[in-house]
Amino acid sequence: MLRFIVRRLLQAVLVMFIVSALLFAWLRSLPGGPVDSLLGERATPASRAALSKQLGMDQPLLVQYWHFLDNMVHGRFGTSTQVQTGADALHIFFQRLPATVELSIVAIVIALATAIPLGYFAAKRHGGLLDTGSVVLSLIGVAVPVFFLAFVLKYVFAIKLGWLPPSGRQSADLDATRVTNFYVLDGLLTREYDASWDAIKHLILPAIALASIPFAVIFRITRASVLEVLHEDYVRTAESKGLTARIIRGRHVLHNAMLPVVTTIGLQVGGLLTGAVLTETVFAYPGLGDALAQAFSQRDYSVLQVLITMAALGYVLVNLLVDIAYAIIDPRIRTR
Amino acid sequence: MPAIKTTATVALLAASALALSSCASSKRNDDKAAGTDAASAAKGNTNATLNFGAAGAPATFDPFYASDGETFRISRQIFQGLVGFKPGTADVAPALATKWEPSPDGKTWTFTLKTGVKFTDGTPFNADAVCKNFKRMDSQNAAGQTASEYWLTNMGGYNGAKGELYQGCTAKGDSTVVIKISRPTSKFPALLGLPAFSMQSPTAMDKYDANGIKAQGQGFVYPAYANAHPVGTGPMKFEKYDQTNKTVSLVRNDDYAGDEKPTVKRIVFSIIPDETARKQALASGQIDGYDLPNPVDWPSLKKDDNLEIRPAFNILYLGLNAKVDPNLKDLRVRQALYYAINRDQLVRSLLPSGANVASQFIPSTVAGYNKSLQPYTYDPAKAKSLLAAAGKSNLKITLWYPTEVSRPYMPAPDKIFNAIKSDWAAVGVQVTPKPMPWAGGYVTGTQNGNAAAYLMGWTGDYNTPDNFLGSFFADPKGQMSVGAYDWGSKLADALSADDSIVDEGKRASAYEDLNKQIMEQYLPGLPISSSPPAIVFSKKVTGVVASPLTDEHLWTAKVDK
Amino acid sequence: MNPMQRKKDRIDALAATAGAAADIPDAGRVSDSGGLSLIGSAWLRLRRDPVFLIGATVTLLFILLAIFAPLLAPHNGHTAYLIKEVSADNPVPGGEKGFPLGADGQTGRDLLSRLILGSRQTLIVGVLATLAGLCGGLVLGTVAGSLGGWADTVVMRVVDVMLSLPSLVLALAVATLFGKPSQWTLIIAIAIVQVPIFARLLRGSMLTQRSSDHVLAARALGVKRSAITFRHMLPNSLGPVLVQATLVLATAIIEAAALSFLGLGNPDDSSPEWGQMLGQAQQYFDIAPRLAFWPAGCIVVVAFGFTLMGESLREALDPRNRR
Amino acid sequence: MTTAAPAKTETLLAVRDLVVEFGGRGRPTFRAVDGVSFDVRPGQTVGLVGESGCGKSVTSLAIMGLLPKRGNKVAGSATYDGTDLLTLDDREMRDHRGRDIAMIFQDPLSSLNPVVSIGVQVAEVLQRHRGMKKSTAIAESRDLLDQVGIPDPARRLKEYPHQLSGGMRQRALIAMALACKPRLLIADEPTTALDVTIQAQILNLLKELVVDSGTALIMITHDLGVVAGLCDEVNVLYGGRIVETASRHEVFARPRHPYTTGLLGSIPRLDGSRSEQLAAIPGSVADNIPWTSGCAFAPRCSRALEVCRSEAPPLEQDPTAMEEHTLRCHNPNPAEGGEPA
Repeated sequence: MLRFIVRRLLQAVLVMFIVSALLFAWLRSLPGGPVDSLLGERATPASRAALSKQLGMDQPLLVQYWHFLDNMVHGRFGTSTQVQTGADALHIFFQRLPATVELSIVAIVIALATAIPLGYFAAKRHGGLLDTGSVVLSLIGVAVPVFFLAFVLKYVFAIKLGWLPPSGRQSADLDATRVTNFYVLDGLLTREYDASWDAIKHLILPAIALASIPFAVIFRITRASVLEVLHEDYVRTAESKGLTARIIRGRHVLHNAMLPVVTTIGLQVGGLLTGAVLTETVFAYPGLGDALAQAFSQRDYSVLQVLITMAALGYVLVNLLVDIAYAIIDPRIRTR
Repeated sequence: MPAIKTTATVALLAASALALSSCASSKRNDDKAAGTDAASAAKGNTNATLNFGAAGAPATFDPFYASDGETFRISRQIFQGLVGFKPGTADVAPALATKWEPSPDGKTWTFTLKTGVKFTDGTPFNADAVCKNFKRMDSQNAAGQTASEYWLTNMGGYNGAKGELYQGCTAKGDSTVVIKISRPTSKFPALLGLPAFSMQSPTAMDKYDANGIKAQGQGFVYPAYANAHPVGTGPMKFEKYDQTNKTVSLVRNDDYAGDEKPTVKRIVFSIIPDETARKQALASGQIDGYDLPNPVDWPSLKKDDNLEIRPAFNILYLGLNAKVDPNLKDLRVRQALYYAINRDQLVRSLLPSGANVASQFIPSTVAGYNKSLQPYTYDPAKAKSLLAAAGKSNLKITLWYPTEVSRPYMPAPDKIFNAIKSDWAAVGVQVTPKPMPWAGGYVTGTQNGNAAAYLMGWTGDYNTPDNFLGSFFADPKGQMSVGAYDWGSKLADALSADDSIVDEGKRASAYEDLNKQIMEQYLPGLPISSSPPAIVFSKKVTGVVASPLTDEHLWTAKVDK
Repeated sequence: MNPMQRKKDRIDALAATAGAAADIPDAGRVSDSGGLSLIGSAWLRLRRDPVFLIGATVTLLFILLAIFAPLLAPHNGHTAYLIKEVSADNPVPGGEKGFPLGADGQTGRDLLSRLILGSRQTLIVGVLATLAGLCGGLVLGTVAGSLGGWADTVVMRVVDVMLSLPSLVLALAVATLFGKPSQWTLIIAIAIVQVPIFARLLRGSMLTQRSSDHVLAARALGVKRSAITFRHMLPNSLGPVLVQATLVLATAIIEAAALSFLGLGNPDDSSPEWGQMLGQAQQYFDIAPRLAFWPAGCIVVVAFGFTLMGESLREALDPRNRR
Repeated sequence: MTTAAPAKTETLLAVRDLVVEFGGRGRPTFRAVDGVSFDVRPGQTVGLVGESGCGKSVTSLAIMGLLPKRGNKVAGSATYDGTDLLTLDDREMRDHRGRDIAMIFQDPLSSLNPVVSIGVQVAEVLQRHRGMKKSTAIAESRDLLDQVGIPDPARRLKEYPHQLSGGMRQRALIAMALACKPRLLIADEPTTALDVTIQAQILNLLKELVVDSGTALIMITHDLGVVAGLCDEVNVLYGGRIVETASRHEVFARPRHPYTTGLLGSIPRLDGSRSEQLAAIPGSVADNIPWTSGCAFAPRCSRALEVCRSEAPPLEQDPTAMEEHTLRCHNPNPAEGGEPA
């Protein structure tokens, strides 16, 4: 197990190295560049040249790349020029991370809590009305652009009905104490329960919109997987043992059917970030996706650098964790 | 076995939560207790909070290093300059200086300061503090010189460099300050009203290393002062910047010495980058107001909310560069392009109500505006004949326009581009579109003079024609490469001569003549329109006067909640 | 094994479909009876599959609409017919005689015509992006799958990196590279996201086939490697590629909308595209929601159609279902 | 197993006219089991013999109530100890399964849950039917594994199916099946998937633990060699119907049905393959004609007459037999000895 993890980590390092090289090449071939985004329409050629020099952009490319790599390894990604001017880009990442993690967790929980039971019962009544209905629903879920779904949810539930707040993470006039920057948790820890509740209300709509992506995938995998497992001999064996329906469902069907689902959850990280860029933009939810969208549109290269690096790193790490989780629930891998 | 694992995990989580909660306790302010709220509300002195939707995060809290509107909006609530502007206008008015007097040559200015004013950290505001502020601005390190955009463009240099406008500050007693400048200019003292040149507490600046700015990576690292400890004399004090929730809160300065006392307890800026999201946040009552609503939303905002329209203090123009495209060197071609644009329709369909067709490169509220100039009319026939006369009937031109941006003078650049493109096509001018992201090369490209034709605009910093015309034409190698024309240097000289006229009346008439000359003889670019930007508040908020300079006094808001 | 294994597994599972197709005796060429029987039996299944029929009908209607759009549209898409009524107080004129859906945002162009004409551009963006992604994937996958060895390693590491980035981030990164955004930058951005997926798919199926009997037999007979690759291995991989391409068409259209929403789409809207229309409509959502709902509805229906077709094709071509 | 032919008084399981049809909902119906009747007495071992597709497994699944819930129709009765199992609802049936009637399957690897340890899989039956606590059940499971001859049972309890050898997996399955000491065990081709050497061990184990301890056994197999070693009575199935029923001795001594003779001719030797391809019988089940239009076996039968293709033969007592011996054939083998296959 340890060797397995070490080998995975080494591969992760290699992937990250390639990411850094591509990232550098990308940054240097962009039109405009950081000078532009720093100075804006009031820039003069002179001030532009001066800034260029200060940022070390007049040195040879290889030297720049060396500095780039050196800075990256030491976590020096530079300062944000637009998203939160002057703040360390890595600091912005860590500040925004809890928001997106909180949102993603809620979204994943919503997706799991709906997709797995629905997938199970759809498979159980294969070909029935529930099955057909939920398959169609999941396909429509794939076909509706996430940001449009977010828009409609917001328009209906926040603007027209006014049940939930339309944007942000917490009401601005709520004086909440920050501990971990996971707002729901913070509220519980400091016993400011109104802050927790307020944070949850802000989470619901974006989380539902975000959940639509993993929901469709998890539902379909669960359904296919349960369908396959239901035909397995060991389920028949379990039936022949006269076990209760509950035990058969949990221990024999779902436990096996969950194996592919677990790996899918790992794969959803990329999809979630894609979704987060869109939903967070619609709901002005101050997370990584919002920062990413802003950094792209305003060309905040330091922030982009951090976020892209971290997206790749996060993907690699989460999938490493998923593999470990997989090993835990699948003894065939664990005991090899 | 899985059951055991689950139990263990839950136990572990519970334990860590417990451990965390032991070191986490509520740090709430209790000054918001309901009792005080009710009591003071009854007296009419409201303790309300104004929630304002900002389009972006403030770059810094030290306005000296800033050049963006979101930063300045916050600075304007915290700081005051020596001079200010009359609410709702671009006219200079007393602020921290009660009066000022220039020497006859216009190079020495004596300011009389308001007395009894204190910075919010208790440091007294006096002549000494003013001069410390100016010395600080003038003696910036390399990074500071790049960051302090406004000082560079307005003062022209640092540390007594050649051509620098600022020449020194002398304290005479406690409440008199003498500032020397190198040449008379129309923008003095109006430029002292810019938030960038606000008076900041020398004590706080020393304590939090206000000048310790560094360039690093691809941007600047600001010192502690600029990040979290700005101290001014204004009506509001900086309270906190909750970066994870993207809110900035300011709290009332109860010792504010100005005339307009703050009527809100707090101003909270919620940063909502998406335009539609801001509108919806207002509709749902989450925020009380936001700036620069999309003109498309004006009709509905007028109905449901309190839409304050500012006087138009900007100009949208179509820049031309004869150096890039020699076809443009012929005045008839430039005129033809101008006549061919149906600006009436463009303004009506794509710009907010109240926008008008421009007749010159400055908006009508600026002194020096030539009222007698008539806008070029829409006349495709004339355009065609002019082109024919110039032998350019099959003109091809590359027109640049920005993407991923919306400016007050140009809410929808792509639509404006399309309108111009089809107008030009109607007179036989073939347009090659060149869209480019605003921050992804557009600004550099156009400002470096690489674009043959491009859409650009300008919002005035203060009320002088030089602020507009100087930015466009003073540099012969600048965006429109006026140096490429034989009249280019003459125009530059005229600009600098007119700017140095001390007498306001004479100066204004000189500029009126120059404007006429530019429009009739030179026509280096095509001014399109001026649009009034708006700021919107909910029906519950009154008392904020819209300013052409976006100098809104949010602290005067009356929030009826 | 590497961190991206799981994502790859899913792609490889699809690739195995091709491998299995190759296992059928004499399936060396598609024209052989084995290849025919797979396609033949798939067709037999599809003909009776309501899912496929619905998907195919929607797709067919969409393609017909795209082809005949200029004939069907009552007006052209770029003339500002209703510009006289557009003003600051009425930015989006509503429906009236001859213009049942009214005008689009601020420009006075006919929404219905733009919607109909938009089908063509949407199809072009979807098809070209898919084709471009397919070509990129074809080159990488063929190189990796037929050469093997270090070429395989190098190509697959690069593919891993591409897979490790969220698709939208990759697309945005590519889109920002171009100084002049246009329809083409949009297509390239979307296509690049698909490259690693097609590459893995092809490589996987080629690897399964490399050791299959008919390839070994061809090799034993002294057939050249290029001939084996192009005449034997590639044709057998077409099934899953076709399935994936159908599904990618749907995502390409949605992805185009997302990029447009984030402001990185094609700024030139003289020839409309649904994603672009939807992306631009957001600012009019409160005053004229139809500007968003119409293109959104079209996208949903078409993407749904493509997905239905792709899913039923996948099931039909899956040899495990051939009982 | 030579003695122990129990008294033919009491019946443990009586299957009468069992019919199982698949299909419906537009698809043509297929009659997999067509009027099968047989009895199992306590302690008796009954063989159901036939090629794959003859309906023997479907019969056992129907008795166990393990057929898919939809897409099939079951008629007839299967009376166990006075209750017709086919009329029981799902919950009642669950109470019988594993406690009164247990079953072991052909492929021990796929029949074991790969992600649950052997111990839990054995113990869960005990917990379910004997109300044991988990710890007691695990301890009991250890003894059960010991009984079925798994070495080092304490360690094996914690292991997973993929860690066991094929024979051991089948032993574990037998341990599960016998955990509640059922009165009837259905073994569906329990040795088919195993190596030849292991097959004998497993058969011995079954004989030892089941037959000798008085548990009734239904042995489903295509292999008359298995029958020879184990069964008291043999039912030969073809095309969903019983074509011949007799005691083991009678079947081997004087097989009357041509199909039975064919099966006898293809008893695999130790060096033979495990394939179900029966060399002695030409063609395959795919050549069957429906029973409604004649004898299903007729197309493959070397003794087929004109009447075999037009009229289905009834199941009748063989008049030449000294004991109970039923037969479904128009033209059976001559009574004395079988024709050489």
